[in-house]
Amino acid sequence: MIIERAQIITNRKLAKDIWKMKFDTPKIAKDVKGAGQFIEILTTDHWQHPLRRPMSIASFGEGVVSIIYKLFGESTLRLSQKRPGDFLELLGPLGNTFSEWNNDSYPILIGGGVGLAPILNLKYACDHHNIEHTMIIGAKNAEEHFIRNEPNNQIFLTTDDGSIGEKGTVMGPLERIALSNTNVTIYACGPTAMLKVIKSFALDHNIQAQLSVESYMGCGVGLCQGCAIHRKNSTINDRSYHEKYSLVCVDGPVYDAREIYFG
Amino acid sequence: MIIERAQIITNRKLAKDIWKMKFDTPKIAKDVKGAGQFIEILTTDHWQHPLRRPMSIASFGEGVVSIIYKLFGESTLRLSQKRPGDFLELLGPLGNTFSEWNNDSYPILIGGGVGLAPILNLKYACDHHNIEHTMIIGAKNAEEHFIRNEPNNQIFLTTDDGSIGEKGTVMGPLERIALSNTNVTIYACGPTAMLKVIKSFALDHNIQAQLSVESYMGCGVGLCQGCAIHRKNSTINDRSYHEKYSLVCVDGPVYDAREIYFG
Amino acid sequence: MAPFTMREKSILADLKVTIGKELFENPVWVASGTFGYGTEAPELVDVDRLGAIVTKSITRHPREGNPPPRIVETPSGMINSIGLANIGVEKYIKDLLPIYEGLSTKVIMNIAGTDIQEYIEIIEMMESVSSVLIGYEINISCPNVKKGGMEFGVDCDMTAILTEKLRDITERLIIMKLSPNVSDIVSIGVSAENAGADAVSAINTVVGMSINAKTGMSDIYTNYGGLSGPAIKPVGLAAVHKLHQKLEIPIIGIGGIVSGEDTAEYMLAGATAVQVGTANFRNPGITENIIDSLTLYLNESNRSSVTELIGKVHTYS
Amino acid sequence: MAPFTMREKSILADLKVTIGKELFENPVWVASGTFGYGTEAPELVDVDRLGAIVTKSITRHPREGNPPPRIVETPSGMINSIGLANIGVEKYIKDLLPIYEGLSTKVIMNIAGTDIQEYIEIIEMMESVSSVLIGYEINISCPNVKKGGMEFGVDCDMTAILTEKLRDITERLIIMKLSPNVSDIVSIGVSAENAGADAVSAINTVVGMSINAKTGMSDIYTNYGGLSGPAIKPVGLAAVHKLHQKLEIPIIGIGGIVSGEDTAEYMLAGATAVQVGTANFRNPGITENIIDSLTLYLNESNRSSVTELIGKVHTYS
Ligand SMILES: Cc1cc2nc3c(=O)[nH]c(=O)nc-3n(C[C@H](O)[C@H](O)[C@H](O)COP(=O)(O)OP(=O)(O)OC[C@H]3O[C@@H](n4cnc5c(N)ncnc54)[C@H](O)[C@@H]3O)c2cc1C
Ligand SMILES: Cc1cc2nc3c(=O)[nH]c(=O)nc-3n(C[C@H](O)[C@H](O)[C@H](O)COP(=O)(O)OP(=O)(O)OC[C@H]3O[C@@H](n4cnc5c(N)ncnc54)[C@H](O)[C@@H]3O)c2cc1C
Ligand SMILES: Cc1cc2nc3c(=O)[nH]c(=O)nc-3n(C[C@H](O)[C@H](O)[C@H](O)COP(=O)(O)O)c2cc1C
Ligand SMILES: Cc1cc2nc3c(=O)[nH]c(=O)nc-3n(C[C@H](O)[C@H](O)[C@H](O)COP(=O)(O)O)c2cc1C
Ligand code: FES
Ligand code: FES
Repeated sequence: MIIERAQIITNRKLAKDIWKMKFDTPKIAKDVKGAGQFIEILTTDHWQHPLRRPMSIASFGEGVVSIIYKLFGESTLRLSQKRPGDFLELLGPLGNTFSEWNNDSYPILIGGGVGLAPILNLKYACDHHNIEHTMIIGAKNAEEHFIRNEPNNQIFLTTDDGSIGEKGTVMGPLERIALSNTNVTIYACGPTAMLKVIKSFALDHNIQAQLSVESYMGCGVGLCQGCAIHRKNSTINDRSYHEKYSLVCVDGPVYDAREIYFG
Repeated sequence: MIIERAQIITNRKLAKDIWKMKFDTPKIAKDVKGAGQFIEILTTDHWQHPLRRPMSIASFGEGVVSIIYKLFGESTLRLSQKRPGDFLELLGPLGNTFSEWNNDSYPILIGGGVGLAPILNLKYACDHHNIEHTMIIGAKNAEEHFIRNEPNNQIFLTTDDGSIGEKGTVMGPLERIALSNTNVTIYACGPTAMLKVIKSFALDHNIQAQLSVESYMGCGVGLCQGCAIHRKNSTINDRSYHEKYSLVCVDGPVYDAREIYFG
Repeated sequence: MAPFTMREKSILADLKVTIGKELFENPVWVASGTFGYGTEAPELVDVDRLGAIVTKSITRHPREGNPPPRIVETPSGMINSIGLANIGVEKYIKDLLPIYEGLSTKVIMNIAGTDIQEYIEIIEMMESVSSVLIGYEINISCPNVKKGGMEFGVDCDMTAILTEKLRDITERLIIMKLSPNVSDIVSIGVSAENAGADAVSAINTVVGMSINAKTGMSDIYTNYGGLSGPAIKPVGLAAVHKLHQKLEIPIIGIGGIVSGEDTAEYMLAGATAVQVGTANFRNPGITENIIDSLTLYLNESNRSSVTELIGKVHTYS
Repeated sequence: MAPFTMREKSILADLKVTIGKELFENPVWVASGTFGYGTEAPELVDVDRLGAIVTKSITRHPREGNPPPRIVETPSGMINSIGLANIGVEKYIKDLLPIYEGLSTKVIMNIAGTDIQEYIEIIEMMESVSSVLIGYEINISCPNVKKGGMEFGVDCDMTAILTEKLRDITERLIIMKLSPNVSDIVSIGVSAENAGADAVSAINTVVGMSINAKTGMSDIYTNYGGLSGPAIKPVGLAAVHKLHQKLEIPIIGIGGIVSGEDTAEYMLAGATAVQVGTANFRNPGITENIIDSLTLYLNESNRSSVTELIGKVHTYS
């Protein structure tokens, strides 16, 4: 991990309130280990907002890293006002990665909302390694989607209102596809409510699932103990130093579904 | 007084750390009563810096107002980063004005540092009314001056290091000119140290002097009582409600030299 | 300064709140010392839209206040040490009461004394003249005067005695204004309640200091002053929430409020009304924006009355 | 992370400061709980450049800490309620002391207990093993645990007794860490001094709360947490300046420090050293920048030693 002053290459709107920003950040790009990792962005040089903002890496390549972010509050609004050529200070890459798939398993990638950022990253890896897979992306409505619904290419969109793709949540396609394939592994990132249902489904059907979770972060590097989440079935971890809680920034953000306790 | 969202027409550097910004601000411009008044600028839309920044009006005309500002801290730095077309919220016009000269008096206008802003404003008024006058502007060195030294036109520059105009303070030209004219009135704005010497000089020689002073301001409109300065020889003022202290934002910033107590 | 126009008045949420026997049009007031005597900025704010005006602390005799410098900006806040500069009670009666007769908003007089006798004397003087004042806010918590003020604010017994004596001589609202600079604000609030206060307001400013590294100078003449503004919002929220757990009487929340959302947060924590201080310096009409955005917030969250917020924060534990 | 290179080392101002019998290379330390155990971010900061590391509060037995959510950002600050999550003293001795042997920077262990006996026990355990620790910072002021902590911090007598007992069993530095959430921080500092403390550190966090208006939820599981960051700098400066008027022993200034100028301000107010907390979360290497900018500040203001700053603020009164 490193702090790098990165130049913005592009910054554009993809869908309603959803933006993509690409950075020229050679050192961090070189360090990225895989999908699931994130960076911490300093969105301002004054101290009104003392903390950085964590954002998943949505793709990375030779010298570049990109994020996909949703306008939420002041800091993400400020991100959207940046122009190509501006600089931002990044800290990263941070956190763990989705673990590699076995060659004989069938990955189902699930993204909800901006949780699709690390999922897209994982999809690029699948494509790159020619691994057959399915991707399911959920959102409220068509306005929030920027990916094409291509059931033939195993890309399924869902919307709460049916305005694009299937009406309903990601669970519709997930259940269908997971139960009609063998040796499935689920990789998911999205709102807690979604992860909770996926977890139940996976445990009920004894399906492997890796979930990327969110947590309010103070430092991103294990200093503040602020990002703790409940965790079960785990042993004392060297970095979190605790049994009951796990620090998402160092032990996560990706956890085995069986380890996470959603309360 | 009014709060107006004003568009920046120009914003450019005049000299070392000294900038000029011109606003399209019809309502405030219409209200300006004369040289000496100031505006309060909201330099940011977040609350890291809760307070506006007071700036003297350096010139005003049909629908426009300009300021001349020195880079001091964060807020003035941020002003310098604004581009034409950007908007800033202004509150003004505030405070009193230099009072009108008698037709038979000879004005000597003195500006030190960015204290020259209201003085320039006064000079425009003199020029406009064809009133003969002298202007003396002091600074540390040539780099900080952006006005031409034109002794023939009664514009005298001074510098501490003699790099342009006369070496020394404004007191050199002032003493010479004040004492060789009759019925002089001094109008001055600048650092407290300068105003203090001018005050002594004026009192010693029984010369009328109007001094524009600075004070840390909270509100600019008489609500906070923060901008108080010592004052003597005054009666209880209706706005300040006090004998010993005067609120610069409502009773000032221009005071008769005899009223001010520099401690 | 036009009133809220986004929807028809009739379908807007009800902003009325009650404290003691008084009904307020809305819970957004201006805080003592941050809005002068309410007459300073008529061009910038329509005072009749405010829930109430709390006027600057008045002492028995006029006070010049502390020498300058009196204020300085700090991160997301400011420090002040005005030192209770004010015109004194006689002039308040003579010059200001007549003006307040002409307002339709409610006026509360904030009072500061150096000993119990002085508070009593001021209220007796006020009670002996007719006026539209609806109540008194008792400043027992100003950090900027050497004598008086603070002594009461940190002591339960003194708070109780003072409240009791004032209760005896007025039927108007008595609001005790509490200091955050104490080990236990709740027990002081409890003393005020037991002694008959109609409400408490919290918080006054937090003791702070500012130094200019460049000049090596203290930024404030008296060195210590009162910290206010968004920086102290968490301190005020904690005080209000704690007080709400123990008190029956209404709490008026103060500290760092700059928006309708901030107001909602204070009310969720347990406040029945709020006072806006430092934010007035940035924009003397900000309370009008706050009222509008609070209304919008209530409508968007499907609440028909602002009172539905009071104390309704959801907690984990 | 390169050391200061703007001028020759030889002409740079001397940053050394002394506390008790210990000489520190510079006055810039990291604050307890904001730098983990000092081993977390080796890529981002050269810990050997720090004046000292104060490690996270250690309790007699490991503690899991409070349930999430534990932190939230506030205007120019943050609230935390970690609840003293820590590995306990045995694991500290076993896992961490060996690592500290390898550092050239000084290490101070911060200790928290639920009663006097627990503090004593921890220090006895530490004294019974050999280590490079130079001292103990005694946390009597954590606002985030129900039992213990705060009770001492608000009480002079308890502070005196605790300090005295600990003084009896160690010759290492004893630094009592003071709470700002009290009516009178100075008298507690005086108690610590009289009972034999080598220094006091001030301040710990200020009690605060945060509520999300959108969800109506408290942002912190325990509701109340500790406010830190630039927002509280004025509170820390006031505490340090007040303590400096009364105490002979050194004061370690804490609260909202993010720059060399902030450090200078605290030292002008009376601090002999400072601790940097929240700012580490933004940049774990920020203390290196602070050391560099402090050096620059001293050179530009023609001071040859950082000790020339201590208590030298110019005041009006
Ligand atoms: C590991 C991780 C990866 C993430 N990846 C993405 C991503 O790829 N795209 C994306 O749009 N968002 C992502 N987020 C969420 C993102 O960090 C928040 O949306 C962002 O911080 C909001 O900042 P704001 O100032 O705009 O909103 P604010 O108004 O400050 O806050 C709105 C909400 O954002 C969240 N938030 C604020 N500050 C933090 C913080 N320091 N740490 C965590 N959450 C915070 C809180 O839930 C808060 O209620 C991720 C979060 C984590 C922990
Ligand atoms: C009536 C009046 C007229 C002024 N006219 C001009 C002008 O024409 N051109 C010009 O360059 N400057 C003028 N000033 C000074 C100007 O307001 C400050 O330089 C500016 O506020 C600095 O802000 P900053 O954030 O850049 O600096 P900071 O780093 O915030 O502060 C640097 C210094 O600026 C001063 N300052 C900061 N905030 C305030 C405040 N709210 N009120 C008053 N002073 C403050 C203080 O002395 C402070 O020490 C005027 C001040 C007053 C009172
Ligand atoms: C400049 C200034 C003057 C104040 N004067 C008084 C006063 O006279 N009496 C009083 O009770 N409180 C006074 N206060 C405290 C405020 O009423 C309020 O309690 C405090 O500022 C916190 O609110 P805020 O954060 O919204 O400013 C003053 C505050 C400021 C900033
Ligand atoms: C996340 C966090 C954890 C903390 N943990 C401790 C602790 O374990 N022991 C302690 O004495 N102080 C602890 N503190 C308080 C800090 O050491 C420091 O006193 C406080 O944060 C003020 O400094 P700052 O404004 O620079 O952060 C903690 C502070 C934070 C923000
Ligand atoms: S974010 Fe600080 S420990 Fe994880
Ligand atoms: S600046 Fe507030 S009264 Fe003058």
